[in-house]
Amino acid sequence: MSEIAKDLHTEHMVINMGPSHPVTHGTVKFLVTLDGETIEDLKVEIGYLHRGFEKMCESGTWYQVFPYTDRLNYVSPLINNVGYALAVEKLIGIDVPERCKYVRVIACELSRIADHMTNVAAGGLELGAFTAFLYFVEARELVWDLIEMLCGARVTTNYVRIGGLKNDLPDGFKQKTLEVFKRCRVLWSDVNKLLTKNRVFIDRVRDVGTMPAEEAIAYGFTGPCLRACGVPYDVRKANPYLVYDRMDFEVPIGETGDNFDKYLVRMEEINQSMRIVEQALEQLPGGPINVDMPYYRWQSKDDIYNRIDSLIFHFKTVIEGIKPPPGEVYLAVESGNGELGFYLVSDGSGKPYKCRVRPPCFPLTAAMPRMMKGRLIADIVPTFDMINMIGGECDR
Amino acid sequence: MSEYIHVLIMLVLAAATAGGMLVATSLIGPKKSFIDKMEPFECGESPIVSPKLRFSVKFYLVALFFVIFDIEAVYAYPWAVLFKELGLFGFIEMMIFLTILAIGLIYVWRRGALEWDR
Amino acid sequence: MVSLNSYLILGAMLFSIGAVGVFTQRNALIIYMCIELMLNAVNLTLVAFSRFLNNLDGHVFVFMIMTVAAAEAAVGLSIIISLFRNKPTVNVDDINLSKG
Amino acid sequence: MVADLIESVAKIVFIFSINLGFFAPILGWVERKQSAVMQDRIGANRANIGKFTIIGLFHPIADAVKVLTKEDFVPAGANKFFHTLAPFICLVPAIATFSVIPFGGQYELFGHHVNLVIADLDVGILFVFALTSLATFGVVLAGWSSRSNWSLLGGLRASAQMLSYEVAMGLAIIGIIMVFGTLKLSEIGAMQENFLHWGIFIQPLGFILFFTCAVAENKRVPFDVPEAESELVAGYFTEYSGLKFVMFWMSEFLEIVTISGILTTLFLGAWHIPFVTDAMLLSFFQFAGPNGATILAMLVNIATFFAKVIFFIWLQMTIRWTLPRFRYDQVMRLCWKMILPLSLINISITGLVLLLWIK
Amino acid sequence: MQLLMFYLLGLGAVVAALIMVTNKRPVRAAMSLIATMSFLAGLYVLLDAHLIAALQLIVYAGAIMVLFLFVIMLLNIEEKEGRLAGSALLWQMIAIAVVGLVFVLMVSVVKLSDNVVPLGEAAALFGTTRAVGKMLFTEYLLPFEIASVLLLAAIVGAVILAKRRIDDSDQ
Amino acid sequence: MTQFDGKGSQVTVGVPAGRLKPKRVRRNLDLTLWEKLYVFEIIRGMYVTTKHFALNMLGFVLPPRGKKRSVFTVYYPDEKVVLPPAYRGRPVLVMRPDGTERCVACGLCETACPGHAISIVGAERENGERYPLSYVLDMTRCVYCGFCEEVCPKEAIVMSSEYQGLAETDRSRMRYSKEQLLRSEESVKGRIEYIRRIYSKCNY
Amino acid sequence: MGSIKGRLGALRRSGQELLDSGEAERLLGGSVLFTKVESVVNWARKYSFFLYPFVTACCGMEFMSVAGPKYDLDRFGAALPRFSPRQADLLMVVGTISHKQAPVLVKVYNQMTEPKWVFAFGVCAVSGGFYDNYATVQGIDTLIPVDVYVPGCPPRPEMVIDGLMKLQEKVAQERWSDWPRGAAPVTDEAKLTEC
Amino acid sequence: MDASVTLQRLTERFGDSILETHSYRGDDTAVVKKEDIVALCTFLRDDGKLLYNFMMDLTAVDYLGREPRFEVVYHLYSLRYNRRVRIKAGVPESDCSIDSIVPVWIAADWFEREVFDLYGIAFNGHPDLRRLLLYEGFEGHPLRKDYPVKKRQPLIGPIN
Repeated sequence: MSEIAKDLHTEHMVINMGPSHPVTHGTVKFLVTLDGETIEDLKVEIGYLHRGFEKMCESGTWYQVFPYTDRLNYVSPLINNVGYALAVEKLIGIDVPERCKYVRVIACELSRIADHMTNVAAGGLELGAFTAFLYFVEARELVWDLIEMLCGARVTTNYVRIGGLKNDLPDGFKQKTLEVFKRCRVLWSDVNKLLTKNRVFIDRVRDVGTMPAEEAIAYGFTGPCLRACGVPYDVRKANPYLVYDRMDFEVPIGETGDNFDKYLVRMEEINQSMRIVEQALEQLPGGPINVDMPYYRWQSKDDIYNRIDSLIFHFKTVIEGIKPPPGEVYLAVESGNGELGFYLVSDGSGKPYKCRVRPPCFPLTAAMPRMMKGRLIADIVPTFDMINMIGGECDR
Repeated sequence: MSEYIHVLIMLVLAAATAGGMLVATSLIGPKKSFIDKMEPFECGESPIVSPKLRFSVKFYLVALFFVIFDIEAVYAYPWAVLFKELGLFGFIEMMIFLTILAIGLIYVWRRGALEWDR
Repeated sequence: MVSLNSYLILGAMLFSIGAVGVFTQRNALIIYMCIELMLNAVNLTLVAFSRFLNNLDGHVFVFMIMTVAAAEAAVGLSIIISLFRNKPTVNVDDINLSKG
Repeated sequence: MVADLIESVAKIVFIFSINLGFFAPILGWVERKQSAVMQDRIGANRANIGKFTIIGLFHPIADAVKVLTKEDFVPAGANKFFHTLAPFICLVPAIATFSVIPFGGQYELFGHHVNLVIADLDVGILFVFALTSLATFGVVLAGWSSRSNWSLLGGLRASAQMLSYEVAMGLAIIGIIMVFGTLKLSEIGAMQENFLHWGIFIQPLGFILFFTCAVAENKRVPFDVPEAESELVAGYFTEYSGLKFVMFWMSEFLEIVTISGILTTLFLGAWHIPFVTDAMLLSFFQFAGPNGATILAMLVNIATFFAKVIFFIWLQMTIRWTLPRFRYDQVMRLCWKMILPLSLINISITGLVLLLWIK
Repeated sequence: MQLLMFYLLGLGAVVAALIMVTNKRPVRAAMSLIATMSFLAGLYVLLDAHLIAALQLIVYAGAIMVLFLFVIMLLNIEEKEGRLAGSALLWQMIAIAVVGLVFVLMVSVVKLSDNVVPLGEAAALFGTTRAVGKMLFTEYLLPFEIASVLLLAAIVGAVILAKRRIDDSDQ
Repeated sequence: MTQFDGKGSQVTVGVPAGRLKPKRVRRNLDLTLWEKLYVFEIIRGMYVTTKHFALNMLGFVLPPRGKKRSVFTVYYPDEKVVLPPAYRGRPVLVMRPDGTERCVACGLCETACPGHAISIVGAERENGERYPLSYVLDMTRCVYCGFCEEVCPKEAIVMSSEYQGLAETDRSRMRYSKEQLLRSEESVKGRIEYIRRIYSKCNY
Repeated sequence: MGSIKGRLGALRRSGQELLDSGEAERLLGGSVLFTKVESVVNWARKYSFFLYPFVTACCGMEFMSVAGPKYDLDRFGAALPRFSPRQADLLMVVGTISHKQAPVLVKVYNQMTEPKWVFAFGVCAVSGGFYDNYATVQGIDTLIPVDVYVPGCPPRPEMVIDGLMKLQEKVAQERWSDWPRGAAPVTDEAKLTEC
Repeated sequence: MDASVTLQRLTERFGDSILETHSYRGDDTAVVKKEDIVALCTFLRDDGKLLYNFMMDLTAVDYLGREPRFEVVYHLYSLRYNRRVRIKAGVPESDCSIDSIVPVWIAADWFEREVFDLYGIAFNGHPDLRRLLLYEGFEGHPLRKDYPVKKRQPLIGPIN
């Protein structure tokens, strides 16, 4: 008894924070050991949204994986779509037409805008700035209108196909996009005014969750969180895929890797992404959007309706699935949270033998204890927000 | 005195309202209790420790400073009311008083008793 | 009309209750509270006298007593906390200063 | 005597009904609607009786009835008496505090002296502090008696915060008391008849400090760390359900009204219209005869007072929906290292200026 | 009216005080003491001590008792039951008897002195902030200044006592 | 465990700086006095929210041209958003003018459906034409991916723009039978044209 | 899925109630006043849902939208998220519930105070959706009684509002004797002990 | 060719333990013996010409019916040289364990736990080898090819 109570100061309180706690997004549990308000120890438990993504992929055809990728990072589903499609195309060894590449870039960047907006908005919400949250939700709603116009769904888009896209850009898309961006920029600057220079906000996020660059690399950080540490690593620049090498955009980097840097990087990336979309719309070439390989890209309905051989071939590809050659590839794209890698193994059958995702927020979440030890319990809120842990991606 | 009776009436009315609410809510409304429900909420898990632990001594220090500075404020009220009558003399008087307590504030500040994140 | 005596008797009652508490309670904190109660009883007497003698000295006294009570509570409770660190009890029988 | 009685009853009934019958329910609605319009949405507007929805004004009623029929919950192991007592202690001072705030001036009506304040106490503002200091116990008890970790943390935070800001609040108004030389709120109000003598012009720093402290004392954003839902679920009232939980809210709303009332009285010229003296008002209404003019002037004064109160309510709501919240240690640091020294400085400067002024 | 109020408040104070001394649970004791103090504030109002009544609530009920409550919760001694040793019991009995005797003595002195001073109408400014303040800042100037030194001493002492362990553990 | 010097020294990146174009977003580490004073930035924030408030209030009184009000909200059951032609609502079966379904129960949609929401029992008419004896769509499993529409060789199942009335209080009512799924050709004409266009040869 | 109703009925029979349903009918049934009170209470309840957002997955994005400016759940009086189950009326299960999450969901449901409703948001909550595998609960109605199912992956905000209005209709027809509902059917016997 | 630098350096240094190298679709791959994995990884991280400071991904593949049955796959990235490499190490079912590379890259911590959870491959020397995604008490390892997709092991409630 006296041993425990000997020192009043080191009396600890162990609290379950999560899984069903507003800050943990319902999908993670922090086991927090508190001394007063200070975090002595933090254990992270994930897996509350483990839905067996890889197992489901292995039991479906290559095409049927697309809906599952939508739900990996459900904040930016299009990037997941594109990443998976690129990986399969790399496995097969096909190159998609120019126009398709541009449209994919537009889709990716729209998705990234929505992702960062959601993230900053949620960060604001959990720090109590409800109005900033709703301004960005409003802006995101507009971006989603664009995505819906393009893909036919708001969140789970299922838009990209192996060797192409489901459909082309709709009419009037460019004009609508420019209109939407105009309003988005207004809302962006409103949020900027509400948060960026507001000392209450700065006090909350600055010097919290700092991470030295080397340590961040060792922990496997990628994306905005790594760039906030001052490392300008961006897959779009390092290994340009699609037509990112033709786009003129800057990579925002921070200095200390604290939450304020992460926030600033994300805010700036929204701007850069809007620039990219505008450039891509400007440079958009004509031409087809799908590869002319009926075996890998499901055939056009014209052929199916009119030609019996096409119809039979269609039945074969749908029922058996397309069959990429045996082999394995790893392909990384820059998703909202960082490097999203797809590692595919094909055994030459119609189903993926192995479809592994390298989730960008997985290492970020793993570094939570490192970032939180010795801080206050309230610091969990901005830190966890700014690493933007997405359950679907982290737990798969 | 009549003013205080008004206060009393107000207090009684307030108490009656609040009490009435408590009684009403305890009478109306369905009730059902079982162990799982009666456990304190902890994000859908069972609590690991009971909250009957001792908490940090910092909270005690806050209450302590509060007591001291509250007394200070209490002395300041009559002084503020009388300020114009007491004039310079009263001002100096109070400044000495405040300075001595400001020393106390600076002491606790220096001592780090006002630091919450250690 | 209430007479001075009534106030004095009330003060005496409260004082005695406090005194009894000091002797019967084993819990150092409650003993402390009893002392506060005794101080309050004295305050009541002072205010009553002041009112009946129409002299404000009593009020100033009460003012001072409050100050002292606050200072005393601050230090006294800190002492209890200090003692508690050495031995986790507030039972006055168990607190033995010589053993530390 | 009869007139006195009528006056008292009228005042009490008026304040009681305007607080509990008007402000308490309507503020929930205002908070929802105002935040909604600020955020480009519309807010509650669907509850209907028959065909009428009257811009969502039925929603507070629906909330009230629903909350009343909600299960009354006391967690196992909690001290039932204290658990029930806590919201009671929170609510009673919140209702009663308004009794010392003057909502109009003093008038001669039918030969009877009317003072539009329920209790014109000599210690006026101190009474407010006395009652708010009691409200702290409600929060401490709520956190302590719930036997939940979140409640305990929230209760501790709340109590430490309320205590700290009580001190700062007490010191922040010393300046204005020095200027007016009284604690009686009705006198302070009467002294601000001249527009340029409003407290906000005489004591701008004191105003900001007091306003900040008052918001913090009421635990509203950005100072809502004790009930910060992203940190502590619901803070000290995590384990409260139904009406008991709403009682905490009601006390919060009533405190908004009280704070606005005090701010109006101390800093914004109480019931006075800028540049309009009482005499001017009376002469303006001369057409209604002496008593009629007084009644009209009284009504105008009451309306002015409540308009100012509503302005402050609006201001507090805007702040609440604009800012993120502080971290706990920052709240405490702000109090002890910024507001407290600043209010001490404010006292010294006020003293010096006043001394020079008098000479 | 005044008589009624006196008896109500006095009864309340005594009952709450009794609850306090007979209680073994510190939180309940503290809450009862707060009640006693609030009733006493009412009594002060009856005695026209306006300022003192407000201060009673602010300082005693609002500040000192919070400190008590915090210490109770800080030390978490809710469950502790005081136990009585045999010899201690005897001593207690004796003590109670002595206290009772003293009480009877006091009451009889009061009664015998028989100065049933009726409560006159108080002066207009009696007990107001202004009057008490005037007294405090002129006649009782020295105690006022000494009070500040006392408070300083209290704050330093308390911080040293309470914070000692924190600094130790830091090193 | 790996040790770090904790200085966070610069890390060399193997991408040419001309391509990388890094941009420092953190302008200064210290706040200006203006920002330190809380109040002014708070007032600026309040200006933003008040601006929204005022504009929206004005929008109720003087609605902007072509709109009922300037608030962003759609009053849903009374007003509805305009859906783009690409929108994928719930799948429906297309009915020929004679009341029979276009579906020939080939089972492609059943195969392509990732959630296995479709189950078909095929049969043959007297004229040798295949048709689905029962066509059950389990709405509790449907994820609106649109694969059924994409693989269907007969334009028999399309994603309509319907989204209303899908909520149920009973899960058993969410398995839609053929009769509940059938829609006349007229009502889904727009969608059929849309899919003809997007899956046509020229888009490939 | 008639079994839900059956299970509820069984629960009601086994549970302790304020008034036995039959007795309530006998005492107050047919009484105009009681029906009136009932309808007033139901009216209030249906316009004042305090949500407990049990947000786990993709549907959370749409949940943000529903609460956001465009669709504004607040219009239906349901915009006040309470993260303490004691204060919430409507458990919004938004997203996939895995087997690891299931006990948490049940616990939160059990800890809610009466009256309480459950809203299954999205196909994953309704049936497990297309995650028909080792990790996912095949519909939350295998764990707790559900009042409204909203399909869609994720549902459009309009569908959610439809579902909410459906729930409002359902609430409007409830009887006083429908409450309390008690624990989730899958709760351990040990945790059900009255106390 | 820039891509093969890594494989060349590796073969020079660890000739014996490299079982096979290839660059399918431009992905440099080295299949290595599992005994040398820690030394190899340390070399990859520290060698001045390689500097693979990122451990991007760690996973396993179950080749049921092949020997060795499992393959642990590491994806590394060098920020300095902007290169990627894939290292594979076979793990037989009979001795289902491999040395942990947490001492080399701290990022491997959770990745290894995940592989342990889903494939049942033990990592020797891992500081805290517990299940990560699934709960304690889950039997079997679901990503193994012989684990049926729909085999459910719920914590509570009916299996359905």
